[in-house]
Amino acid sequence: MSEDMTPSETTHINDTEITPEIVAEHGLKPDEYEKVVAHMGRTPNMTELGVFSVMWSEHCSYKSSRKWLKKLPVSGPQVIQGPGENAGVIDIGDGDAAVFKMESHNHPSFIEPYQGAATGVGGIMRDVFTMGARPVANMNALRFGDPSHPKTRHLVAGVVHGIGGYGNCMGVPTVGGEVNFDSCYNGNILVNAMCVGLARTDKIFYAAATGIGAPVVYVGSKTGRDGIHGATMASAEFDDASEEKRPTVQVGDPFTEKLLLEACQELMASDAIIAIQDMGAAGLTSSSVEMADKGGVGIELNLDKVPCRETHMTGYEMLLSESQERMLMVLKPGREPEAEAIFLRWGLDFAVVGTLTDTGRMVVHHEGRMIADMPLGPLADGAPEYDRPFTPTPPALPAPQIDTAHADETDISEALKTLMGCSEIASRRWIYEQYDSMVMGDTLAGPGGDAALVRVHGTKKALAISTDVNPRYCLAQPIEGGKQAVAEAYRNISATGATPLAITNCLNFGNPERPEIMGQFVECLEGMGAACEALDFPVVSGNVSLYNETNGQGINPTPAIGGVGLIKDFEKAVGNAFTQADQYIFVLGATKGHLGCSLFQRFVMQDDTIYAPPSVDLDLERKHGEFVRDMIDNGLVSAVHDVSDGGLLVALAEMCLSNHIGCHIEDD
Amino acid sequence: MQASVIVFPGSNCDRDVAVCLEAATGKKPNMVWHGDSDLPDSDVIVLPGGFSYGDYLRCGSMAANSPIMKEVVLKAQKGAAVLGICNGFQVLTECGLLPGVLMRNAALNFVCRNTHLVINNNSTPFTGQYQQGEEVVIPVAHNEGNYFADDATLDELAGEGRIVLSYAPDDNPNGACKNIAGICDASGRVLGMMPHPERRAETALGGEDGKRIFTGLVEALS
Amino acid sequence: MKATVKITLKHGVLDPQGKAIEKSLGQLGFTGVNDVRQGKLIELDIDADTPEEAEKQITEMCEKLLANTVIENYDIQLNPAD
Amino acid sequence: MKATVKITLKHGVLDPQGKAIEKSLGQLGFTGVNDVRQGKLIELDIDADTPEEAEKQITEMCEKLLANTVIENYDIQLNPAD
Repeated sequence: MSEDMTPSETTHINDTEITPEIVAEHGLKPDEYEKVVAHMGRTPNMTELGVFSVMWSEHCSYKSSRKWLKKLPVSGPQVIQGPGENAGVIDIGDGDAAVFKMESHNHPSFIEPYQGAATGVGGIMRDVFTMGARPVANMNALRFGDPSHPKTRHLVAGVVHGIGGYGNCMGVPTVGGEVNFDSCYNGNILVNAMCVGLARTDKIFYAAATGIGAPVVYVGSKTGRDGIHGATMASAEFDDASEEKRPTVQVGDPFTEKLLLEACQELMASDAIIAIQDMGAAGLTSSSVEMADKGGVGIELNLDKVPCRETHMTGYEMLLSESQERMLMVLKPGREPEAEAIFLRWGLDFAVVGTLTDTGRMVVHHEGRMIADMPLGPLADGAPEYDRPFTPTPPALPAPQIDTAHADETDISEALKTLMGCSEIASRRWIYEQYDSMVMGDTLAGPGGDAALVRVHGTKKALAISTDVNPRYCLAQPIEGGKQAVAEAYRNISATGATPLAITNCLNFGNPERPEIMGQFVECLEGMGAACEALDFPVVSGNVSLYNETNGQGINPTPAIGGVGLIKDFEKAVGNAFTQADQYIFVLGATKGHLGCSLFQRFVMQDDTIYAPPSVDLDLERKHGEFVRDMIDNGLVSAVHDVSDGGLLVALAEMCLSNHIGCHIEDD
Repeated sequence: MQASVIVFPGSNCDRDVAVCLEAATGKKPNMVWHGDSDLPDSDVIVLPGGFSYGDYLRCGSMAANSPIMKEVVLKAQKGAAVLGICNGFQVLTECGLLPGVLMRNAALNFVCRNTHLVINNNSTPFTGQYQQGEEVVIPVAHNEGNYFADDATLDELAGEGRIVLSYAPDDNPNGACKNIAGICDASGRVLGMMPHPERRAETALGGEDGKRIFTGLVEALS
Repeated sequence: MKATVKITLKHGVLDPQGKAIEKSLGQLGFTGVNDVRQGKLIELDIDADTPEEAEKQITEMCEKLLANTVIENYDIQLNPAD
Repeated sequence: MKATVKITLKHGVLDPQGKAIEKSLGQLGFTGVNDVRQGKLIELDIDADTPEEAEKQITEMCEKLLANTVIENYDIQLNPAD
């Protein structure tokens, strides 16, 4: 929002004339603006335009992806709450529930890596604890540009420090994740943060606000001008001018979030809360619109009551601010004093900023003037649902067979050394040792395994968590790539002995207005859907991040999958390292020597051509998963490792390295 | 034996240490809020790990000024044992119960990994169940564990056997002088240590080398 | 030549440290204190023939490493005498 | 009244940050830089009738909280004008 927007004493921001330039600056296309005028029945004022622009942004409305997201399987006996709430909820038995979601903070992290990553972690944890769960494990999936690119080193250091700085202070263990380097991310890094929490199935809190006249309460930090237009920026393409952007990046305060978590948990023990939602992208606007719309009621806000950190903030700025560590709640009438006492004890702001009404509209007052009056339905669901044109990715060429007849030992050992030292396989210890992976005393298997194992406190149960995708497979063959991403999460979780239950995802893609990119999105989703169906592994939450493109060059399609599973007795779980000598090693599944999109092709053969990746046989994936889980359950195996990046030889090397136990391989 | 755990805003290892204390003593420890000024009689007071006040300004600087700390200092002077783990150790140096200061790690990164430690003094109430000179594995997790004190203080600590725990020479995670991982006061009843014994008190979590700090306390103070 | 670089957060950028210090001072009984902001102070010694040369080099150091120019301002003071 | 408190490490006290910054500046090609020391800068606004009163209060704040007088020096600058 440019400088001249700040009002002098006389003119109010709503007196600004709405010009096509202002509409464009708000990220709305002309036809979208016409729809706004139609819904309003008049020209919107500046504040109303701002509210529509964030609610109809790609980030909040999913307008380019909604049509296809509906096709993903989202139900199953284990699913308590699927997509649509702040996080997904699954039943893990004995009245316990796992609550989890994954969210992307790609654009802010490119502009300011530390704060971008930190606020990404802070935001995803709020999504989980707003549902009434206590966060028990964090993971992150990071993609950076080529290691030799001048910005990569600075971005990696900033992002890792940001994730550690926030997560460690919150006292939630960071138990794993993945990091990849590829030149397609040079101008567009990906920072996807995942959080898993635990709750009781009879104590889940939802966003639907009901009860006309009930008080709407603001809790947490004060409001500043952080991240205004963060929501629209999240899906705005980057051009070189983005460097001069006013510091709109939000700044995180993990200490305040820790207080907010404890205060919310304390209040949630009572029955004072009707509905609660965290203020994420589009802050006060998205939380109040979504809560009221889901509850089928209206909402009236008085911004004079909003605690502000900066002076002379306009209503426009307060509604769009993305200051961190804030929540919006609807309380049962009369329970405000009880709630206020808890938040004051934890040193947090608490203010009644409005009430629920029966008008089905959002009405906002500021400094004695009504500055916005909008219909809730169109705000929440009125964004156009685009059926964007797409062109399928043409089938990739099969990889040429290489002459293996003359390969001798030195070729094999040299190839192994190259792979073990390449950017995709080399040890990530220097990263994950900057994260506290042990706090809360329940981390049974931390970073470095196929899947992390986190005990359900005080029980024999443990959650298995894994993040996976191979973007090059998705670039070559989006359908197979989508299947492979879900199948790999399924394999990694099964490798510990846990039963895969459900997934969340971060769908990172380029500009959907380019047919070939939209084609990648449609086909990746088709593959993901097929795998979720075949493996009984439904989607319960997720996020879409589009327009990941700089100067016209888009990223590889990266549908990052976050899988969660359960093992009923963690004593039976196995790791991926050999535990003792004199044991036999088995390979499950046929080895067909497939080199398309392999690291061998990329790093040993130095060939970046995009050949067809290995195809995924979902029935076989399911059979292998069930077989491996049975073997582990019967205590017949001591270690299991998923064969993925780098293939069989790398998998064997990784199994040897952890406990320094060698192996003898015969090729018959 | 009755234990109390002080909870500062931003502490996050309070529950972990309470689990170990309950396992060792068979009783739930008192969880005492930093804002309270009355501290129930306790045989041992534990200042847990975490990011009290977000570690802002200096780790432990604000926690050291909270009302409850006056009580902790009083009880310590009257002979109660005090155990400061990680952030707790930083609070003990800030409030003057222990000398020196914990500076930023030499490599400027947060470090969370197992470390090899040597028990240099097994005659304190905390280390009675270890062998003199025994090497154990206990994890660390901190950003400011780089212990520093002037030479006179270092010599005094070494001379009086008050460097209770030190990192194995080749395994110093933060650059601390004399590889110091944990020191005690002149009475031996106030111990500050950067490693987290509560994170290594269960085979499911990798090992039990830290457990004997807690069981040792029960034996020494019951 | 001695130089001092003051690095402070840009106006409007949230300062969690300042906020926590202000609250703690209040609890210690220091009323009437507000707008507490914490910044960094970097002192260094630089071999440069002229103050202008020193200023140019230090500015480049700030842009490249010492300051995070997205959210921080920097101010360079030279003490050519010592 | 505005005030600035400079908190610097006493001579001889280990300064990990300063050492690390000096090393990275070298790696970035800035030769001729040494004795890099990093300290803290705390800016605040205080209601005090006179500069002396302000100085007294801020000194007490430094002694009690803002500085660890075992290893740090503090220097108070008042700007009574604004």
